[in-house]
Amino acid sequence: MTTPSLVLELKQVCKHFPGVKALQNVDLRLFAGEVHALLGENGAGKSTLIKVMTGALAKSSGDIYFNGQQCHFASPAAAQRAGISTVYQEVNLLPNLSVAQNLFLGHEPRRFGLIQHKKMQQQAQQLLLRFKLNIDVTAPLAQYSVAVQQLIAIARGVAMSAKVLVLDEPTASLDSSEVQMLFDVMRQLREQGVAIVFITHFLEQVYQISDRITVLRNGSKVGEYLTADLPRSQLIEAMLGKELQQLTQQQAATAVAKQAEPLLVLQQISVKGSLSDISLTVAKGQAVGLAGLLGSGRTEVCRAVYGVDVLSGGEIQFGGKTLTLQQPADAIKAGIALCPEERKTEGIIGPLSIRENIMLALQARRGWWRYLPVKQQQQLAAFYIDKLQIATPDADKPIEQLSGGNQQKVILARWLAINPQLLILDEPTRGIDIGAHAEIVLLIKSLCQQGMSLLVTSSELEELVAFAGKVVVLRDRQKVTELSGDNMTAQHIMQAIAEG
Amino acid sequence: MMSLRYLPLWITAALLCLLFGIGGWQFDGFASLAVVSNLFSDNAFLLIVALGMTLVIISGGIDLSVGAVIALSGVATGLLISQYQWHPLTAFALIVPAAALFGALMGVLIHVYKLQPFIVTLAGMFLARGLATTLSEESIAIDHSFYDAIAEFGFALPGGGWVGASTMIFMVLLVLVIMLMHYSRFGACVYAIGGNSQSAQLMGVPVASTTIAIYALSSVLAALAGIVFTFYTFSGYALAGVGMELDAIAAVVIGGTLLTGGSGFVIGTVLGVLLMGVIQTYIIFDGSLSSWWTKIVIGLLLFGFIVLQKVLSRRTALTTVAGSTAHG
Amino acid sequence: TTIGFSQVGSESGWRSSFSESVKREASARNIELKFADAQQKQENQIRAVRGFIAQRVDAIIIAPVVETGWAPVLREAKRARIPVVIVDRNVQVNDDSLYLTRIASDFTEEGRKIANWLMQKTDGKCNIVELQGTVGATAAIDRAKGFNEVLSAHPNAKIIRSQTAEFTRSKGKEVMESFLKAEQGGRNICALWAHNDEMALGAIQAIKEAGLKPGQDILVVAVDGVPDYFKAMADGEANATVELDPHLGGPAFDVIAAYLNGDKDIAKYINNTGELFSQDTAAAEYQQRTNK
Amino acid sequence: MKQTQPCADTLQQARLARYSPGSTKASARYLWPLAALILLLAVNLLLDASFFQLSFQDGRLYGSLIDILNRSAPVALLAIGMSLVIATGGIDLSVGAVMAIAGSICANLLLQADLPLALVIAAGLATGIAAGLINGTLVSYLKIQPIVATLLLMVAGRGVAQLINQGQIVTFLRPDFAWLGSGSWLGLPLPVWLVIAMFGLSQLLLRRTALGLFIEAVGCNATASRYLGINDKAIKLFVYAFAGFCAALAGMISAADIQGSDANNAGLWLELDAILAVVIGGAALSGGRFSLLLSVIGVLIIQSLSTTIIVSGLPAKFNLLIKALVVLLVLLLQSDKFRRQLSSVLPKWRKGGQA
Ligand SMILES: Nc1ncnc2c1ncn2[C@@H]1O[C@H](COP(=O)(O)OP(=O)(O)OP(=O)(O)O)[C@@H](O)[C@H]1O
Ligand SMILES: Nc1ncnc2c1ncn2[C@@H]1O[C@H](COP(=O)(O)OP(=O)(O)OP(=O)(O)O)[C@@H](O)[C@H]1O
Ligand SMILES: [Mg+2]
Ligand SMILES: [Mg+2]
Repeated sequence: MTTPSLVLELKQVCKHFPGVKALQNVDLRLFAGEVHALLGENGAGKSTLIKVMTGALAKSSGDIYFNGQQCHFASPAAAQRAGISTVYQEVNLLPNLSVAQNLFLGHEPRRFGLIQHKKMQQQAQQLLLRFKLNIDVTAPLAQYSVAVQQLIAIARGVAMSAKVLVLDEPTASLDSSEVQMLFDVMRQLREQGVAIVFITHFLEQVYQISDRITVLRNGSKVGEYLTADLPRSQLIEAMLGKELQQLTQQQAATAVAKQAEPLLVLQQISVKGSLSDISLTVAKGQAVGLAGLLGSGRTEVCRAVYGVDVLSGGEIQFGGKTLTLQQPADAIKAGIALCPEERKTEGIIGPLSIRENIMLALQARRGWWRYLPVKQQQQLAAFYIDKLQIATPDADKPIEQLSGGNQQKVILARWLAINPQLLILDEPTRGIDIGAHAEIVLLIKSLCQQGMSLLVTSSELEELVAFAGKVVVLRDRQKVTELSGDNMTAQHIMQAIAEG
Repeated sequence: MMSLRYLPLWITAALLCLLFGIGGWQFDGFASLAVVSNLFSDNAFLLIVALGMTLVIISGGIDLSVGAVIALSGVATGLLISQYQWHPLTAFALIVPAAALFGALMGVLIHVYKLQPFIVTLAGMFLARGLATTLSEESIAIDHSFYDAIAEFGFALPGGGWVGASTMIFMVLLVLVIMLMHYSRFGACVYAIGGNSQSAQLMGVPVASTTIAIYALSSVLAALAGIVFTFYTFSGYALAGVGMELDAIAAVVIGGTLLTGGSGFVIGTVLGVLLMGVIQTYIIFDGSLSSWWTKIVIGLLLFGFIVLQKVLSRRTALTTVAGSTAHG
Repeated sequence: TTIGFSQVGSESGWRSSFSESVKREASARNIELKFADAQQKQENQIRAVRGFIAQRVDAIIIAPVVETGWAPVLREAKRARIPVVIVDRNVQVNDDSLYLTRIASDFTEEGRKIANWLMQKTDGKCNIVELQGTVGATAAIDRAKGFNEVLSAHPNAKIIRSQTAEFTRSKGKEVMESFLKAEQGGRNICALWAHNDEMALGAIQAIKEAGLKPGQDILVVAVDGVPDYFKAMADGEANATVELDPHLGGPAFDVIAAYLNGDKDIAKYINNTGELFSQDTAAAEYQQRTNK
Repeated sequence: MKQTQPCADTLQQARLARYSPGSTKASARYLWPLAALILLLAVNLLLDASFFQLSFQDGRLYGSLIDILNRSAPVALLAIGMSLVIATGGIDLSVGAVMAIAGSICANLLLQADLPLALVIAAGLATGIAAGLINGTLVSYLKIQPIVATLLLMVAGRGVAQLINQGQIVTFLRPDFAWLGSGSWLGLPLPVWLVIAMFGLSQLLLRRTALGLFIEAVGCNATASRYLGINDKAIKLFVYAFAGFCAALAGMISAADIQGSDANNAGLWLELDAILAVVIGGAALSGGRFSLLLSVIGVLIIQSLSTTIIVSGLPAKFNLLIKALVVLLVLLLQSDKFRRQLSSVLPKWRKGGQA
């Protein structure tokens, strides 16, 4: 390995939002041919740093050096022209355009100034094959699940990266096989001398792929370390500013489930064009995990149970009664709640405050007439901000100004507030830092113990195993098998997903 | 399999033919080339304006100023030709760039100062119409040999049809705008901004220059429409084109473009304008409706049409989806 | 016979009476009338005329929304040998063979008539407030022109305030209220001159609400002669108006019938500028008009 | 249930150290529209020294300020309804036509032998609600885009009003109904009272229940709102019906004001004024937060502008030009960027601002 050259350097960068010092005197060094992990808990300022670095946000002060020269990117387009390509947190693609257009926007192959659509589609097809995605590139992006969109965003970033590739939580909604695929691609790029910034909350991934780590906390830099020199416990301490309490691995939930009566029974439900003949049972106080690959239909099961998609066949029984669901409100009335996967479009109500986002579901169930007094709203918000450690100055901040992970916590709080009989969590820990992650897993367990039933989708099999009493494996929108008890290990689930 | 994306277009076209067929069956002389060619020449200005409107709406904006810009460009044309004795072509050469500037200024207000397009262009509408009335309250007749030549220019179709200069200008502009929207990077950027301008910004789309160009282009097309309007009426009048922005918007939306931006086709807009034209022609041929029944019937026909379009595309979309999953 | 009639729209009660009278007249004469409402848009009118030509009607009547811009489509009609009668407003064309005849009142003359009446009444000494019609409308421009022409001969009479009230009653009331405030509660105003009756009727209410007596404290003059205005005159709240006859259907059909019967000797302009009415005859006229 | 960790409190405090809450106040939203209004009124005062004079005549206050309030009543009512529609991300172009329909229904009923006033008013309001329900159904259940859905009623609705009136102005002689438009109570014109009442009741209805919040939630993100159990379709239906109701009330005021129903011109283009007012008040047409008070301030700005134009004595042909320039100025004043640029151009101003 030759001596690596410094590609990008940030010195004493500050960024202030009204009311928040998001970044305070942060330094960052990025060398050619390295994977540099940028770590920190939710709201630490990682995404902000990326945005400042790539011209998406104007910095308040500080200097940026690119290839040794001081520079200033006025817009992401300018950064892209200089050779920095970025995949921002929250898929920032255009749902209305086709996959191919998304991949090549601004770089379309042209002849005589006119775009060659056919050629573009072929190139897009090839690019995606690198990520083992064989999809119709002429279809609008909106047709694909978040995970696929995430892969497409990464493919776009990779295709355009000349010198620097920045990935902000690219693996949040990916399964382990896709993550490995991504890592293969990253290694290739590293080989070619590309510098990669990688943000994640999965520490295994950090140790798998990164060479160097920069840790942020509360908007300031804690330190820069070589990955090889930094044990996991020290890393966690650097991030959180305290030690993480070890999770006690207990199998309490399973025991409860054994004798409990069934709460939710799906009998061969089908949804036109998406699900066929799925049956499963969730008992009172039981947590059931849904596992499967991308597009295996996990999200669609959740949507069907929640009344978003209307059944074309089969029956849903809930608490012994047959449910006919036309819209989510029906499900909520029956005692079902869903924490959706697509936070930005289906979860948060951006301009409304944290308080309102938390109380809305409760209010919707009470009806418009019985308004929850503001005092109670504030108590409710304060309670959950404290309990879920949501980093915010006050409960009246618009939720869209929170960091991604903190938004996810608010959505969770919204559903906890209505205390449903069955809570469906579609990727509840997506983008959540490890401190909060541990807390959420604990929370789920305690919810089960209090008698709430859960249906949880997660790409992290370990997480599922940690709290689920039973795991249902889906493939191609059909149920493959059910695992419980001693059979229920990450290993076995993987096997079931792969073979069926 | 026919792509689902084009489905609304086909349905619109089919309904257009249906209405035309009904008219032809009901009235003598309705199903003739004369009526078809009139459809284009009588609506040439609206078609041109609607092209620009399509662009703006696909980008997620709206342009309420176009009707007033038509009036302003007409009055300016009239003044320059009749009062200052300019040659029409020199007059056009001044007016079109001026319109571009006007549109660009609105674009700047929208992008740089983050003002809402609806309101900026509403102010633009007041401004353009105010300028037009300030220039001349009275309608200005245009009398110039160039205009006579324009009126004679064209070729006849069998059955009394006539393809005139206005129709040809529209056809040329149509091809240009289709190229621009569907085959150029600029067009891709317009769709991108309409999809989500923040994401587009993050993906490296030059949002500022594109937004400004979009509004400039819309104003240019409106000014051209104003010029074509003077070919049509041989005059410039400050009250011309009142409410035409609403006609254009309606045509664009009927043509399947979403007002939220990001999706739509230029050709759909053309179908939309033609549909409204056929409805007008139908009512004229009928000739028995009083003023108020005219309004009510136009409303009802448009309503029936929009609902039919909705129902048909939903039903066909459902059956094709079901069909494809059954096969796949 | 089939006759096409392209009407401006239905922007006022006067206009609606006009349309109705043409229809009534047509059915009385067994004429098949093709009526096209243009909703105040010239392009719609041109489209309608072209539609009539495509249908090969026997004659066309146009009540033009603007004066300019008619030459091309009139030429088309001439080529198709369809006679055209212009009613209500004028058209500006170089070649008057393009239409058969023009039946219209002279807006400028209306303005002059009412101004003369007012000058006589006030001995040429008067502070006038003016309610204009829609900015750009021919009727507004020409009535103002005629009125101001007369006024220029009277140095002691002048228009002290002038603003558009868009030919509508409610705007007339609103603008008049402001005028009254701006002119010391109206004490400064000697007469109100409105480009049509509707605006005057709105203004009369404003004057009354301000505690003044319309027709006495402030003279009221206008143009059109709608029934409500005759009633106001009969009640002494308005002073004079020049009638604009909405019954243009009869004369137009007469001319067309004559032409179709081979009469080639038709005057190019049939003037039907109405009479001036004042309070003296108002009650009787109102009676007559409401009974009809 | 509350489980606190030993060091969590200090940790949270450390985290929050970088936040300084409450720097963007809600009251800032009111500043610039109000400033624009005051500026316009001041210009009026310059043009006409007696502008702020109020006198007491025949049991009512009399003066230009009262006129502005009185004249803005119909648009204010429209704007109250329009605020809600816009808050859900919609728009209602039909309100002008609905005004005309309600006016013509009332006028024709008043011509019938002595119907009780309450019945006539109820019929007018019911028409408005019915029209609104049509709009709402088109938008929420048939999923037609609001501009087009309401454009249909804008075109056809005026036709219906003209049909009812047969194209004529239907005048009536009913002092009790006319009182709605030109009467006064406790010194203020009745339309002003109606606006105050409507404003107060709406405010109660929207802010003392969760309705206002639901409307805002649907406007910000309809999908997410549906996911959390709000019936977004019903909410949309409601706002259009509400806008129809307000429009009908406005239509009755206008009809009562001139003691006649002018189907051709009642409410013509007033929808644009109402939308303009709501936006001048700072609302986003894409939906979201609304403030009825700001919308009403927007209406007052527009009405003062009209008055200024009339009082100024400039030829009528400049009206639109002036309106355009003032509107642009008011909009620019609300833009942070413009204010920043302005303050860097005017250094004195900046000093004043800092002091
Ligand atoms: N537009 C904004 N306005 C105000 N505050 C903001 C804005 N964007 C971010 N912040 C604040 O800046 C801080 C840093 O946010 P950032 O998104 O950088 O966190 P992050 O480290 O990426 O967190 P996560 O892991 O949850 O994505 C947060 O406290 C957030 O509330
Ligand atoms: N690899 C893929 N190839 C083709 N289509 C896919 C793929 N992955 C997802 N899709 C599409 O995305 C849709 C949504 O799938 P769904 O969200 O139910 O999957 P999931 O099991 O929840 O997986 P995830 O949420 O992790 O993406 C599917 O109906 C399918 O059309
Ligand atoms: Mg982040
Ligand atoms: Mg999923």
